Amino acid sequence: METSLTYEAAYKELQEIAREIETESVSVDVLAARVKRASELITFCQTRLRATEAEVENIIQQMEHKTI
Amino acid sequence: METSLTYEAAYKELQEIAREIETESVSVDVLAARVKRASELITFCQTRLRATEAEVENIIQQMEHKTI
Amino acid sequence: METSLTYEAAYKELQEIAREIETESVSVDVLAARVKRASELITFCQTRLRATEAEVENIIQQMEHKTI
Amino acid sequence: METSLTYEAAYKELQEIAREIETESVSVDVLAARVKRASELITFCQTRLRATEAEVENIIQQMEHKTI
Amino acid sequence: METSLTYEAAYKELQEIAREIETESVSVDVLAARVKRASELITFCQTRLRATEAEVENIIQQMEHKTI
Amino acid sequence: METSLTYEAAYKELQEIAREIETESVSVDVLAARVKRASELITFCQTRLRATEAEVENIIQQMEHKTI
Amino acid sequence: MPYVNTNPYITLSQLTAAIQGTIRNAFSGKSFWVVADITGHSYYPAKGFHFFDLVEKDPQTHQLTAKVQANAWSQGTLRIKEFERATGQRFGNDLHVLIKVAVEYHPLYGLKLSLQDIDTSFTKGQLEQQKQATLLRLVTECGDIVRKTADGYHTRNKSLQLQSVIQRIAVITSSSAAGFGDFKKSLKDNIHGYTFYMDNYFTTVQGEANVAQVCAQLDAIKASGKIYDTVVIIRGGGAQTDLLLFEKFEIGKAVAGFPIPIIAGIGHEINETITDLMAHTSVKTPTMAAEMIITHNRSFEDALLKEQRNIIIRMQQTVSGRQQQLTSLHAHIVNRSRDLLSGYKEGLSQCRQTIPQSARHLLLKQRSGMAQLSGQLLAKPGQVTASRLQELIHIRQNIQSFARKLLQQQQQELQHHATVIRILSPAALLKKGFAMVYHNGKVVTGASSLSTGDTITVQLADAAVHATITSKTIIDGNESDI
Repeated sequence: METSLTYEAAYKELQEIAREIETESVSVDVLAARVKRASELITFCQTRLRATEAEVENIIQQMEHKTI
Repeated sequence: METSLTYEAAYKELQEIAREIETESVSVDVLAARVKRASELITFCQTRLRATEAEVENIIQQMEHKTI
Repeated sequence: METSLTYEAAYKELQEIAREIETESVSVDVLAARVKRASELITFCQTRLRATEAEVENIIQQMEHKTI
Repeated sequence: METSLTYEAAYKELQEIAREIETESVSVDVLAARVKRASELITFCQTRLRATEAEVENIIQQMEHKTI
Repeated sequence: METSLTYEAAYKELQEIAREIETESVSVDVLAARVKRASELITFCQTRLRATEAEVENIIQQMEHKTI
Repeated sequence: METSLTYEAAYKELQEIAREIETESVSVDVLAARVKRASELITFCQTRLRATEAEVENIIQQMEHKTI
Repeated sequence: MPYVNTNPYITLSQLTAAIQGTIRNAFSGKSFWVVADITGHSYYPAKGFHFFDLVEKDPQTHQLTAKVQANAWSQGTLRIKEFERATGQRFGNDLHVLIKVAVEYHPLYGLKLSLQDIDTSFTKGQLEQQKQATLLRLVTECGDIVRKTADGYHTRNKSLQLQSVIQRIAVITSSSAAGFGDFKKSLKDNIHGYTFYMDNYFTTVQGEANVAQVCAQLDAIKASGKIYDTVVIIRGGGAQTDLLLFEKFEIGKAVAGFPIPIIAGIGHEINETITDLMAHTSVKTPTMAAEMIITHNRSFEDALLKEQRNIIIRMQQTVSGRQQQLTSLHAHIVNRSRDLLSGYKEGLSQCRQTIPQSARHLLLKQRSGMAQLSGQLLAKPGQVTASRLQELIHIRQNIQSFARKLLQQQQQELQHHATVIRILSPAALLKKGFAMVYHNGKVVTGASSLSTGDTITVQLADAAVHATITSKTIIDGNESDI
């Protein structure tokens, strides 16, 4: 996951995903991917809200490994 | 079935077949072939949909475990 | 009967013959030949139709077994 | 009688003769000859008609036997 | 009487004679000759007519035998 | 009387004489001669007429006998 | 020369007693509302005494025009405490006040004014005037960052958007302040477990003199190069008074134009300071500032969770909607295929019915046509010959009758001629009594050639007689003319 991801960007992306799904402009083909992405974004935000800076860094590292 | 087929493309083709049959623009000569194709597409779409459903369900489970 | 004959072509020819006979634009000289041809075409079409019907029904059955 | 004579041609000629006699535009000199020709044509047509009828009926019978 | 005489020609001549006598354009000198000629022509025509009649009747008889 | 005289010519001369007498252009001197000539001509004509009459009547009789 | 006291005298105590007596006579039992400034103030908390001077200055020259020592004993001190609570302003130097005083004289301590009451409203009005002046100055001098609006003041700092999550916080406070402790504890102990990163920028947050210090710390925050989500200003707690620092123009200006949203948690209950008005957000206490930050973050998390729920619900709806679509499409294709086939069947069976029918009909029609034709042919020739025969008979009749007629007519004409000729013949005339007269062998038609004595022959019907003319009479009448 991008290291530069901000809460704002994450939330915006989340809203975008919600909107896409709502307007059914998201295809079944990417539906799971979108949900996964939403899950990651939420996890990212929640972790970041609570974790120490070092922990956040660690999570970001892990996320990057996963998503690539 | 084609490996590169997407749900969206499959659904579109399915709709096209339905429309053809609806407008009686499909002849007896190709009807069986069309229905067969439709059957394959439906199977494909359903498989995809179920996979997506399972995947989504899985992600949702994970999310809920985390957030509660 | 011609091997390359399609249902569509056969049915079209059949309708043409029916129309000719109905409008009495066919002479007595060729009437028997026309009726014979019509009979052949009907046989052909029916065979085709039954085959298609069976095939389609079979596909539909399979589909329903799968989806239920 | 001519071998190449068709029902159509015969019928047409017959109508012509009937019209001539009807309008009395046929002279007494050829009347007998005309009536003779007409008689021949009628015989020809009737023969043809019966043959065709039999043939057509036969085909129809076969059709009905097949389809029932 | 002339062998090449036709009913048509005979009848025409007859009409001519009748017209001449009627309009009194025939002289007494030739009247007897004309009437004689007329008598001959009438006989000729009658003979012809009867012959034709008989012939036609014969053909019709044959036809009726055939068709009934 | 002239052997070559025809009824027509005789009758014509008779008419001429009658006209002359009626118009009084003939003197009593020649009247007698004219009356004489006329009388002769009448006799001639009547003879002829009767002969013709007899002949025609004869032909007619024959005609009627034939056709009835 | 020995000093000789020639002037009568009294002792100082006698004098002071006299003064005291006079003053007592003049002022005893009276008190006065006096407007004055306070200087030289000192407070003895142990005894609860205030000592200060009341002065009056010339408005133009600022020269002292009057000065009297004053004090406040227990009663006055009580009033002062009430005043401080009500105004949020510490009783002290440079305060312009309206106080009620009694005039006292003590032989030992001199003339003193004893504070009996202090007018809270007067000072409040004073402070308010100062505050309004400062605000006006901010609006006029710093128009780019401060604007007056219908419901208060809008500043650049207010227009800044708070980050969705406030985590990196710069705190301007006094290290020893109790409020700072409360703030830190509140953040640390938040029930949601949120993490915060805090940098402290310590300063003295009391006393008007420390304006420069506070401004310097704000500059330090800016200069730090760190990214902060917010700057929190917390006053050190303690007394509710001494807020004048935060009413200062310089701080107001710095706060209004600050590039990071400022949360003011100055800690007061009475009214908002200029700092409060200029800051992005203002709360009453440091603890409330911490709570506000936590609530802010919580609302973000709530929004996240709401989106998550939305996404889950919509996702499930989408999947089930797709499932329905697919099912209905499936049913549709199946039904339509069957319909199509039965339609084709129908068409075929119709062809199968109509073709034999039509063929039979066609043959039947041909047959009836043939019958009609042959009927015509059978009937008509007889009619033709019969009519010809009729014609012949007719013509024969014509010839017969007209030949007879012609002969008859000829006969009549001939008869006619014969009659005429017979009537006009000379013999017939003579028989009727006419006679012909001959002279010299010629028939005489007139008398002109005849003369008396001429011999004439008269021809009668049956004989000729000869006669001589004896006389001649000319007839001029026409009586016997025919």
